[in-house]
Amino acid sequence: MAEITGESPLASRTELLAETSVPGSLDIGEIPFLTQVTLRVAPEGAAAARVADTLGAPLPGPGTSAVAGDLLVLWMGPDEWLVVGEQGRAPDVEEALHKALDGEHGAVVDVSGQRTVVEIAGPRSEEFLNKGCSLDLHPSSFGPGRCAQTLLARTEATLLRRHGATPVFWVLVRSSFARHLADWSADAAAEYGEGAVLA
Amino acid sequence: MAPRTPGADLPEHPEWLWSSPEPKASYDAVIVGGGGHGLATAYYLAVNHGMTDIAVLEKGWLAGGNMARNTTIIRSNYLWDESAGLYEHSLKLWEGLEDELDYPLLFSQRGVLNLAHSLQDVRDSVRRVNANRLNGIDAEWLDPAQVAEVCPIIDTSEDLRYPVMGATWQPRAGIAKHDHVAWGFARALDRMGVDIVQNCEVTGFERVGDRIVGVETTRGPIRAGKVAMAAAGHSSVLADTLGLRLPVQSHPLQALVSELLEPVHPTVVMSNAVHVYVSQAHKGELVLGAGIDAYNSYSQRGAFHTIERQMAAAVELFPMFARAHVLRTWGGVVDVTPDASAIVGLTPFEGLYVNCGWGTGGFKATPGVGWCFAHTIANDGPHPLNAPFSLERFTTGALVDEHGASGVAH
Amino acid sequence: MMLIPCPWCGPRDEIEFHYGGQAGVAYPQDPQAVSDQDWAEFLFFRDNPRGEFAERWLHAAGCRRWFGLRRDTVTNRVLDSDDTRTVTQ
Amino acid sequence: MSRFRLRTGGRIDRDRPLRFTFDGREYQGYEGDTLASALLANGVHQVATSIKHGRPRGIMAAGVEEPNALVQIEKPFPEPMQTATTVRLADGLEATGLPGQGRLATDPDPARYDSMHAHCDVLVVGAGPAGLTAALTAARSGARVIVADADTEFGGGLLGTSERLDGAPADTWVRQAVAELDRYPEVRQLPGTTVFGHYENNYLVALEHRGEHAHTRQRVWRIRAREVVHATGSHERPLVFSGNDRPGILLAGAARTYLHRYGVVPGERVAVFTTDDSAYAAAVDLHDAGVEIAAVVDARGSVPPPWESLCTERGITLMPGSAVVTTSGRERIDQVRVAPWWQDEAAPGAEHTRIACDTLLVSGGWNPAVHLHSQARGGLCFSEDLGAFVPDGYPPSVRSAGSAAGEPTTDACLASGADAGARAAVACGLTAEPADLPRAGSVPVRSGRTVWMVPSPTDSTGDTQYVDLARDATVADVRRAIGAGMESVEHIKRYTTLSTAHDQGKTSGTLASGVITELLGRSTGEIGTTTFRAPYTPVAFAALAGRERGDLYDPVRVTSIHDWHVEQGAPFEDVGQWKRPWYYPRGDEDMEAAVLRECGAVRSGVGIQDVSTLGKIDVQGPDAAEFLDLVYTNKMSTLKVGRVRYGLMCHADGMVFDDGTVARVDEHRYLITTTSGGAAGVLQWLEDWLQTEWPHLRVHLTSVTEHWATIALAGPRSREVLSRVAPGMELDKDGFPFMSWKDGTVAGHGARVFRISFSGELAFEVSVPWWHGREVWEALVEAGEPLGITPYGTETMHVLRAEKGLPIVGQDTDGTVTPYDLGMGWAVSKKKDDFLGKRSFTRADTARTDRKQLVGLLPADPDLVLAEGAQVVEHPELPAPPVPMLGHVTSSYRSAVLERGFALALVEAGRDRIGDTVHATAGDRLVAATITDHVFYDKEGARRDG
Repeated sequence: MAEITGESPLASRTELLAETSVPGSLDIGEIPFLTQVTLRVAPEGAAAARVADTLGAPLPGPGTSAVAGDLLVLWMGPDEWLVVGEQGRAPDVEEALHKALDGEHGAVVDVSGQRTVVEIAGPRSEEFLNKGCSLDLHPSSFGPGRCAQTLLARTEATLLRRHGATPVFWVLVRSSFARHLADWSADAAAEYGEGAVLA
Repeated sequence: MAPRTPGADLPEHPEWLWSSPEPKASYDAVIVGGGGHGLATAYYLAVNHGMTDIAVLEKGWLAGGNMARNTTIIRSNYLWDESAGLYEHSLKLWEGLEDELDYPLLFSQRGVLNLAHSLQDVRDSVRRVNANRLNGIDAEWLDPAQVAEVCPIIDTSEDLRYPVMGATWQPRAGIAKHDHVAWGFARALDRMGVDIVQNCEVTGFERVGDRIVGVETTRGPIRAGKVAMAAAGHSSVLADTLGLRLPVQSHPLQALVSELLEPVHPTVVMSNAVHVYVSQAHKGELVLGAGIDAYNSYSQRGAFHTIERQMAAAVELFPMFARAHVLRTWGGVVDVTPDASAIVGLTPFEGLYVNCGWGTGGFKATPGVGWCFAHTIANDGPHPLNAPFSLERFTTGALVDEHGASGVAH
Repeated sequence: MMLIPCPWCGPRDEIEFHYGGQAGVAYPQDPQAVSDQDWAEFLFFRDNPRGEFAERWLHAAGCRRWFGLRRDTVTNRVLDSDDTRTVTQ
Repeated sequence: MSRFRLRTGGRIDRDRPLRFTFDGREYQGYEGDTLASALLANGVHQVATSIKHGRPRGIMAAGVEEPNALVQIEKPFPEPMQTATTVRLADGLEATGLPGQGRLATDPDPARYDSMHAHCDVLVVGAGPAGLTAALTAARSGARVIVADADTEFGGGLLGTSERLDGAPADTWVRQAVAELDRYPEVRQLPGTTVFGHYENNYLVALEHRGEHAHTRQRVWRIRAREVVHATGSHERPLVFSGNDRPGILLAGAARTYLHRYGVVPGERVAVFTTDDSAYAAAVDLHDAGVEIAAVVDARGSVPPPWESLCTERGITLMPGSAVVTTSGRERIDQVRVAPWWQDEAAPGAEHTRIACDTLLVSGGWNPAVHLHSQARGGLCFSEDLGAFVPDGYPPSVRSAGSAAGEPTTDACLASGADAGARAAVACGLTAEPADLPRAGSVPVRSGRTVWMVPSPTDSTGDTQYVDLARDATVADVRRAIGAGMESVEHIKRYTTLSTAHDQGKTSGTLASGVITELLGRSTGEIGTTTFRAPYTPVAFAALAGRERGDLYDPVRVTSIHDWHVEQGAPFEDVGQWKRPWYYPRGDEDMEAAVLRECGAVRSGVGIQDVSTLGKIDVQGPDAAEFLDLVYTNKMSTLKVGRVRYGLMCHADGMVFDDGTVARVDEHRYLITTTSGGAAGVLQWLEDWLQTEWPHLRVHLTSVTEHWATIALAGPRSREVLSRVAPGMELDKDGFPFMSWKDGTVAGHGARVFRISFSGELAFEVSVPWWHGREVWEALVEAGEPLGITPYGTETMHVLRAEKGLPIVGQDTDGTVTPYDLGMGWAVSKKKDDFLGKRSFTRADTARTDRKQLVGLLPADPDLVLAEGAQVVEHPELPAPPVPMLGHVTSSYRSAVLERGFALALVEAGRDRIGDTVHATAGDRLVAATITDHVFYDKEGARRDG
């Protein structure tokens, strides 16, 4: 697996996000360079079935994600998924998906640079996200594995609640907007920091 | 007893305004819509064309639609010759209207700044200033320092998200008090014997072939030699009863006022890019308008996020407004055309005339359009100033695209 | 802030959507064959009813799908939404 | 302690005294006080003078409905137009009374504001008796509940009375209720939070006051609730009589609140004037607190039995069948005159009893606080019983409870809250158990006498009968409006300015309807009220702006190379939300010098530009070629794999709206670019056509704008630079021809390289994944250093393309320009049956040959640079306006290579005028310029291959 060199969209905000995080309350950090491949295919068809075989998991339905081996598949639209993996996987994921489509109409596009992933974890994460996102993030309506494309801090973002004992969210944000999201996060989380000092 | 708060009160209205007669069975002309445009049209029909056997039919209370809901900005600094001609004619009428109607309209020529926030805004603004000047309209381009001189409370520093890169300045622009304008016209009409009929909704038209001979109303049928529509956001509903399609869409447009404040804002400021326009009215309240909401609606209310966004823009441009308070918000229904210019002229029906599609710009045009629309009705043909604003332009493609210069980019 | 029911993502705040106006205005089969008047109708003339309106919305910040719904333009109440979930082939 | 502050009682903390200043005088109050309660405790009634008549005015209410007691806060930070009754006392608070206009601070507000989205099954607005039982009932059913109350503590009216629940003081039950709510994890309590707007689909907005010293001073809650219970209480209505505006005249309920909540009595000798039962409790409570009650004047014919005995026991004089007809006093009331006034009599009798007092409590009945209900489009009707407007018809999933629904007693409020809470829970699909309610043992309430105004023997016009104290609007004003022909409550309100002040008519609205009714001789239901509009109480602009200030006002978009540009000191141009480097000044260069240098470098050497902001869309599918043929004016299906073509897009109206390049990646795949600002719009527009008009086309669109960082290398030496970092790539003009692309390795990274040019020079565009952007950029800069590689910004790019006559969509076009107008007929296919825009070209106006056309313009004075936006006219002398205009200058620069100023302009029949001299505006004068072809430099295209 090739290590990606270079600069992730939030490389310049690593320190800011670390300072913004409040141990035990809210943790914010970038997970850079993940492989992201857009898959377009008709959901009910032979091609989709072959893709499922290839991935080892059925393509998830609206608003949900699926774990497929070491890949994560997010529903993005009725005929659109985002396949997410460790860095450097794009070429083999692309190839496998192309092969599964087997000439049937669909699309496979490497979009690894299009977005970066921000992980937001901790008991405050729901409330923190709701400062800039209007979705109901309560576990009863947005439980582990749920994903949604929405607006966060006036930017388009894909939210995913990961499985775990404490709340963990992934926010996939367009690379050009990532710094804005980081700066917004620092501002929005500042009150928790003060709380920690007072406590 | 202490003296009253200076400036915080308005002059008294006169002892008599208008009566509320029962509608007659027939008139020479009927104006559908008792807003500013309907009243002004009736006024100039009477004054310029000697027609006084007229009724102005209003479905609710007089001037209770957009006339009661607008932010009262008056200016004529539009880009295209066609618009400049009409709005400048209107502004000239405004300049004599207080005397003519003998009513304190509180017309205050305090100038308007249209801010530019990007290099393209600057180009468009300079273009408009140059066009205005050649059209005989007072207009200047101001750099940020000059903007600060005219209106010191604007933040002209470079660290705004969208800094002020300059502004167009029309000194003769200003504001007036909307109710006073409507009531001034209404009182004059009452004196001339024109019937103002309220709570009288027009529900359809009476026609003989392609000729319109009257209207059906909630207070019975009324025959009329000529019928003129001045129904703003409700024009489509009326035209629909004739199968007449108008290229207008009705949208919510919101505005708000603050509490009364000591004078801080000497002029009118508009910003297309950040969607806010603001003046400080005579009693001291800040009056702000927002962008239009995207969807069609007749609900006379808009979405709250539009207001929140407008406040963010206002505080960004005017840091001192931070602790001014929103006292009241409201919404109107504006009728928007594809080219952000109005439709004033004839219809495919004989004896039926249409005036609509003013979007956010109707108030400032009140006397000007009244003048031209009256001419159109009296002569059965448009005045040269409103001839370009025909329905046909949508077929020929000769649009008057004022998206850049109209109050709001939509 | 209206709640717009996206047939795919469920009800979401109005700001996630782009409004598309009247539904069912078809691009003429052969535009070169229609009259200037009919072409103008296609370009610029749309229904503007007071009351029930069939209209188009795009879930711009979500699944990027266009869909139709019927809304009362007086109350802004959504009457029903297009659940055909047409998928682009 | 002053004689007006009781030694015990109230919910203030006597151990925490607070110093404050009012109108320059220092006073003391306590933690838990409002400014109003602290002023009353210090014997201060008059707060301000009135706006119009300049009359002294005092504190009248104890909450948001206060019409009089307006103050300007000076410290901690200036804030205008607060009501003393809602300002929480704080140490060091400085305030002054306001006669009507507030004052804004000149310093920036240091406080922070934000907003928060929240969702719940049941939102309960108000935490009085009804709100608490509603919240408890819903919470017990397992619902997610939010309960908000404007007050700092829950309890509502129960905090301001002597009421007992189940035999214990009411606040014991309140404490238990709050404690129980605390135990439910799905209940969120929001004290200090005013719900101020109710919008579609149960979207409600609320303002939380978090404290002057909190990190966030105020927070706007944006709440989406499945069900809403409005338990918003009611406002007591004053009475209209002559001299009803003097300081010392308070609402009876307010006096009770001051007593029980703050331990404050309003005066020493108190008269009461009422038309209903509730004021008796005030009289009894104040008496028991040691205040002398001069008399209770009741407009009804008899005193309700329970109150009669309670008053008689205490020796309180009762005056049924009477009314206060006038008052006297200078800065404060000192006397009332009472006259007999039986229910069926038009006017009070002539015999007056004079009663000395320093305080008059009034109660004209209670108006349910229907503001939010009405905002939600709930119906209203006038209840003759209550003499008030009450909810009549609820929108889906909205209900009112308690006194907001017109319930008269505490017991009824408790029950109606529990019922509303249960029904809300059931509507959410939950099961609600019947609630076990406490009992207040409320005495039955006898209906009031609806009195809109008390006719005055001395003031027949009504000049001193105030309907709206905040606006100084009197009965005389209403009479005048009606006399002027006004019949609608909206007109009368506007004529008199009734109910338009800071309080939006909370005390005066219904009263005004009543007075109008009486003067017009109609029924109140027929007259109606004016519309209730958000916000319920005023909200600071900054609170609504929230976090969206400064750079967070709108997202800033940056490229992967942004920091390099910053390090070089480049100023930036805003292009949509993007920040693009404008130019790179060296030393003390101004923009013109920098741009001339940058242009020169590209024309003679090599320049480098970050063009990552261009929109990029991957277009895939068997029908991709057919689709692109429909959306571009030119033909894309004939493009060969490996080649690139310039493309123009028009809307269906035939007007140019975007442009870019189209590269064919393989048989079924293209990569297209859009303008930087247009990317999102273009993708949306393409999806629109694809999904709704041509769903049969098998095409998928994917935005890859940020996947790629893109770097333009331009200039005769660009090939040389690229070759140094792409050694394996064939770059000569045959191996890598103009308008083609290839994949390869650049600076060690996989890259896609395009041979396209926006300057006319030999040029390459190198695309690499985002994270290699800066690295590859630096490698190219390093490789180009020996060749004098020069970074250039948007300004230089604009000059270079203008020299080549290439338009910028949005600058040289304005939505009214066709491809033909731009002289780009070559980019419009004649072979295609159809494409978007084609049909419009044959419309009468669009087909004119004398339309405005893009041409070149060379000022006669070569040193002159015309202003962009200058208008072009035919003659050197200006006639009187309106002056016919031929067109305008769209782009204008000084050219290094032409060594002169030059411009592009849209000019009427411009192409027919080539060679003509026209005149352009330059300030107040006109300058001559010659119309030329729009291509100024290298017309033959000789330079593109280097």
